[in-house]
Amino acid sequence: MTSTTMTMARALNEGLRRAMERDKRVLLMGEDIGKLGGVFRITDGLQKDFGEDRVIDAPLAESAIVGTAVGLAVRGYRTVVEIQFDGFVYPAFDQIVSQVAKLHTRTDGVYTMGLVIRLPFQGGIGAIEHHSESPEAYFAHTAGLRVVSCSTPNDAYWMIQQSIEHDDPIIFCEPKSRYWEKGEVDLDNPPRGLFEAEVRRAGTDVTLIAWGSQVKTALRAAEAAETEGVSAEVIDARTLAPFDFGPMVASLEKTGRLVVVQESPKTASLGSEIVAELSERCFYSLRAPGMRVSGYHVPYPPSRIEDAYRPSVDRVLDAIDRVMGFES
Amino acid sequence: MTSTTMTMARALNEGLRRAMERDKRVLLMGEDIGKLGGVFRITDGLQKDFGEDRVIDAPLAESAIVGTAVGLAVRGYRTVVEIQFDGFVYPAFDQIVSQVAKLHTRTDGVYTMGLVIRLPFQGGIGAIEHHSESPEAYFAHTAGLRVVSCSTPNDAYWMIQQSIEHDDPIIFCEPKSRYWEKGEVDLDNPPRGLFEAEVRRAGTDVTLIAWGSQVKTALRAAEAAETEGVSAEVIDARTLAPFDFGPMVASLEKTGRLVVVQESPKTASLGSEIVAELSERCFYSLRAPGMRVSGYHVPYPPSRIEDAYRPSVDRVLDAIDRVMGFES
Amino acid sequence: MVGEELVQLLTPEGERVSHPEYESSLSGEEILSFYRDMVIVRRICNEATSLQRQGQLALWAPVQGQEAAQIGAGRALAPSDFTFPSYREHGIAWTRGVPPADMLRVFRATSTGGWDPQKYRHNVPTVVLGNQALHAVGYAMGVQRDGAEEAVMTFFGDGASSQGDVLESFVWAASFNAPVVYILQNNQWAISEPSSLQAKIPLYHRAHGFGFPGIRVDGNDVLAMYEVTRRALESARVGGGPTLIEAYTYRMGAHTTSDDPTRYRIDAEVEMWKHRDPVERTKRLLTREYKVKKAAFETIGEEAEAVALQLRADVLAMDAPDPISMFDYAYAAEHPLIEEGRREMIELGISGGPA
Amino acid sequence: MVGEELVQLLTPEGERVSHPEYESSLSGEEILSFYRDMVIVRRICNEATSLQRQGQLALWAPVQGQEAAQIGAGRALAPSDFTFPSYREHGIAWTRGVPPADMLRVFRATSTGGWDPQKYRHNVPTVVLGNQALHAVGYAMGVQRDGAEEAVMTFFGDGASSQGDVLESFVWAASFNAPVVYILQNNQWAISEPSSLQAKIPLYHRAHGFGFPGIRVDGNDVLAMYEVTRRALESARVGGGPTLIEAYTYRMGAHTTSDDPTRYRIDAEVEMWKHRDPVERTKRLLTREYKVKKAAFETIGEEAEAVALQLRADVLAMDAPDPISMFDYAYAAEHPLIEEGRREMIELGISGGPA
Ligand SMILES: Cc1ncc(C[n+]2csc(CCOP(=O)(O)OP(=O)(O)O)c2C)c(N)n1
Ligand SMILES: Cc1ncc(C[n+]2csc(CCOP(=O)(O)OP(=O)(O)O)c2C)c(N)n1
Ligand SMILES: [Mg+2]
Ligand SMILES: [Mg+2]
Repeated sequence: MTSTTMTMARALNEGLRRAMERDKRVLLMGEDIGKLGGVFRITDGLQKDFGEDRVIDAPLAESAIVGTAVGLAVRGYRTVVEIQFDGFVYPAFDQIVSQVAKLHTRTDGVYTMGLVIRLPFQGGIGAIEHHSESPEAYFAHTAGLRVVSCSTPNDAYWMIQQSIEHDDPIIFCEPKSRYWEKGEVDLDNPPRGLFEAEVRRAGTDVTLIAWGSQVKTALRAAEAAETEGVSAEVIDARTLAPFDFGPMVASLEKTGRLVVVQESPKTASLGSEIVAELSERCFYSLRAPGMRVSGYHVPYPPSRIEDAYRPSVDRVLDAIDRVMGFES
Repeated sequence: MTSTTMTMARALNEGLRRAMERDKRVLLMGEDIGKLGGVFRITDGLQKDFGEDRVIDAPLAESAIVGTAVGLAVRGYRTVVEIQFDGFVYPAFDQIVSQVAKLHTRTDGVYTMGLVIRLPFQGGIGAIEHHSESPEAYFAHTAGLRVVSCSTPNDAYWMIQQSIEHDDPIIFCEPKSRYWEKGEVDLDNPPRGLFEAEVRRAGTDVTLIAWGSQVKTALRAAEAAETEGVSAEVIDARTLAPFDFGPMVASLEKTGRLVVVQESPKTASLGSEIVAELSERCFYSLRAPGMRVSGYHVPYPPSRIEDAYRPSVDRVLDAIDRVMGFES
Repeated sequence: MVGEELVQLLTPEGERVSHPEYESSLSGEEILSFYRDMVIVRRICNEATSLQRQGQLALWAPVQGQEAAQIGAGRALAPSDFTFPSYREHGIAWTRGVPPADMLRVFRATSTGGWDPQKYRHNVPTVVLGNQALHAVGYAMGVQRDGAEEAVMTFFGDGASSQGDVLESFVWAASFNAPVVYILQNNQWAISEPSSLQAKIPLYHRAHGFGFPGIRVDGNDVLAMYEVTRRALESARVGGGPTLIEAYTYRMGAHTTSDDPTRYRIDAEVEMWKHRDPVERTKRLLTREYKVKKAAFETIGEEAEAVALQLRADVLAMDAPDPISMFDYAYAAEHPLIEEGRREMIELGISGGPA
Repeated sequence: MVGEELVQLLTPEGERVSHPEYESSLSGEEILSFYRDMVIVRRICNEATSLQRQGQLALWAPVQGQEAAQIGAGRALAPSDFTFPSYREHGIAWTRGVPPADMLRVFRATSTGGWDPQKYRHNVPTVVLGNQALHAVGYAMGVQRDGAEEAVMTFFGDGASSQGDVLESFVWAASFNAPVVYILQNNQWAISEPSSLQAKIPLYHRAHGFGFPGIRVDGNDVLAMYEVTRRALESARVGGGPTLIEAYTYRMGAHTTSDDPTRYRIDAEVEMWKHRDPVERTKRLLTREYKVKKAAFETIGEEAEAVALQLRADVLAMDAPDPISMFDYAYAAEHPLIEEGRREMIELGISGGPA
């Protein structure tokens, strides 16, 4: 096994490179992804190596970026689109919902929308407005799409390749605040399938479910809880649509207590989905209602106070306390 | 009390007329809303009576319709926007999410986004694609917006007026399949506040929650259940964001069983929200997990088979059976 | 209407006129075959309208009046070209070989597509105004990458010309010099809105502002439509970049069968346009210049009847699909919610199971 | 760069040139006051850059190089006009009276707005490219309905010119003859993308395709910017409709302090543009033609220093808001989730409660 340490940004870059080497019909398209390598440098060096025809600097129009990727898909290309920041995906929302999600159905399967929309998402980098959003629920709610998120360099490396190979359109959510954190990457074998959740930490008293940057928050909360005698299991959802409920159910059958940690607002969120679905699947196991630790129901605040908006270890611990204390 | 019978379409028309008479800064804008009176004739005659300056036929561009309404709001106008069909709101999604929902915050409250976006929604009229969608969850998930839906002519008449008077931006969902059904309208007194749910049918065994066109489905299911000895309470949510959980909690404390009926897909839907929130608020009252009867997780199908996609009385009854049988 | 800025080769009276840049390259036989296409498309349209009135279709979007715009443009296509229509391109579909019954599947509400777009190199209809313009540019970028000598054609109306997607596609087509030919059918109306609401100057000018040619053509003149389109396609195929062709035409019928045009337009306007009818003027030319006989026209009329008859039979035989088919192509790969939906539908007895 | 199509009244060398349509109406005193504005804005910009380097700002978007474009346009505004900026309009904000410290609130990440837009008749920044263009048209439609003689100005870059919202706004401005003046600052770059990616022909041509005037102005020439803008505003106020002004200029600095322009552009280009500096050329004119003395320039320099000093002090005094303030203006009316959030924040001890 060849294994090496790299940042998530680098892992994504290497994963894209491998996918492009493997399949000539893989293209990259987005704003500033050429010479600049993207504002996060995820595509660094790829235009130099694969040419301007395969790594396309796009005029500044997100609807056009996604819309032309649809046309390229009809022609048989697989385009990996980079949306510069989460908050700039909305001009493309119509193309995503009305075309990307539906053209496979509309053509009775003649066209596959094998396109990947990369979305640096979530907050935590001290950015200005529109650069810290968590729009995953919009896409998960949309039939015809799939949504995944990586939380480690190894997952980033493999999941981007698996997404590109997959025939359904995928919204690929990258936790931008974790781009520069390092981790081991196994260059030979994928850790698991693209649509599988992973237990990141075993525990017996409470199940924490998170994705993207919040996996780390959940893990730190679990460590803190340990010191208070509470054993928390942490599940990295990885696939957000569809969810891989199997490991979640297995965990809840053991712990009976559920806390979901997410950055988006709570209403009609993925957290709502998990709580609703697991309250059905684990009705008899649940010893307390599932709790959601979420962003507040306000526009993302100025980043000087974003730490109070985003789930913190304290807020997760508070939710753990609440589910632990529920039966008393 | 002056009361009269009219269709929901007519009630909306009269409500708009009253709002325009009362406040000269109320404008209407949308595609074909002038001479044609809108494809559903909701604005019939209003351009003739209020002039082209107040009832504005818009060039065909939804982002522009909403974006200019934002500018008009900055200037102090209150614009009621008509989106021709649910499936055509997505080109305006960016303006709605990035501007309509946030400009009040961004200006520290200097500008109120007193605009109402009317959205004929849900299916059931045998239409072609994009004319039958239920996008309410996208908007409910968005902090800064409010979402309401009417299910009777009386509510339509009053809720549209209340929405126009309200200072926050409101997505006003109109169940297009009910436009032509008649009902009593009290021209003097509003039935209740805009942000209040209403119990449409009292019952003791199970609580059905629905909105828009599905209120009728729920009521019919309740009647059918009655014949099988099950007493169902039906709550018309009316306000979808924020939800008025009070009456829902009160009902569940009585029935202990919950079925939500909605047309949108299930994942990260309003149904998920209701089930998640009520499973928290009513943990000890719930005798069965909350169930969601939803549209399937597929693009809205050709309308010849839409009845199999939309919640039917049968599907609601099946869910009632499941929650009733849960403890056995 | 006729002016320097409008390319016309055939007057409403069926007389040829010369144009400094374009002349007709068509033989009498070819013109007759164009005429035939127009007659058949009109007949298909009328049959569809009556099928709708009889409750056999949920809706119909008539193409009457726009036959020359579509047959002229469609006949200029090479088989390897690719087309991205909106919802009213029945004439284009016909030139691409789409079976008439397939054109009606969307309107019978038994499908959201209707035909195999790869087989006919003609995408299924796009209903959200303007979306298709970007698909065409993207596809054209693929053509460029494949080094193929192919052109891409896309269609939108005077109303849709205001949509951001159409306008962004102009930016992209210009920027990438994409082999795209835009056919803007300015049929004067977007449901109840006159084209003057979308633009204060002729729409073909838009292209100039983005740096590529825009041309206004008499859209009721099949000779002019053909020549202008042919040249634009040829240019596109060899790296000449995009062209916008504004087909100046008229929607003779209602927007759709749900529409009531008497609410917003006057009879006199419709009457005026009747005199510019695309089918009639072609017939006049054929009669006078090519001495085509009544019998030949009658043969075509009979052919059209046969098409209509077959269409009716095909449509009546078109059943609602099994509801469970809604799960077939939602995803290309396995999906738990699809399994769940199928299971529920079978349990509820709504379907007997997948075919 | 200079050509028939570019309106220029002052050369990079500080010499006047005549133009067939425009001539400068400014007195020496006025030009000196424009110069003063440019110097102060540049000083503010430099101070902000160093504040960012010192960790006092999260980000800064330098305006250096674009001072003439903004001061020329901004000084042409009447107090009753209204402006919708993007994120780099610090010069415009200055002409509207926005306190420099307020301009930096967004960049210190203590606010998403920064000032009272109604007080200064200058909206807070719009970060999503192009959104503001539609707001301007909507506001202008309100001006029309009020029967007011006011104009609306909005700003976007060469990159943003590709966005659907900007292009749709052109449709609307033309259709409603809205009193809008568009200032397109073509500073040659959209982050790393050259303006040639957004358009193959000069950007001001776009307007012509929509049916209203588009003019390219030397954006580093404050005299030309002022005259062209003034005339466009006057026309808009009296029903003359929209105008697109392309200010041909250059972003001398990085896109933002997060950007590294050495990755995508060569020094020689920056050097070339240094010779076209807007501040220097105005100074040359003032020196030669109006005999403005060194002392006067020094006074302005001192004034700029004072502004910078005050700015620094104000910024350093700018604390992070109490987190609970995030609930203050999410909604205008009561909202249960806001109450819930406030309660939770207080319970968790994150905030002591609303101010
Ligand atoms: C984005 C969007 N908005 C609204 C509609 C509803 N709609 C369908 S056709 C139409 C008018 C289109 O007019 P035009 O583009 O001129 O084409 P025509 O129907 O005249 O062929 C409208 C408003 C739609 N399909 N898509
Ligand atoms: C819709 C949207 N997409 C992407 C971005 C990210 N972004 C911010 S500035 C910028 C470049 C803008 O260039 P230009 O319009 O030329 O303005 P300039 O920065 O040169 O003043 C980009 C891509 C954004 N703010 N909004
Ligand atoms: Mg039209
Ligand atoms: Mg720029």
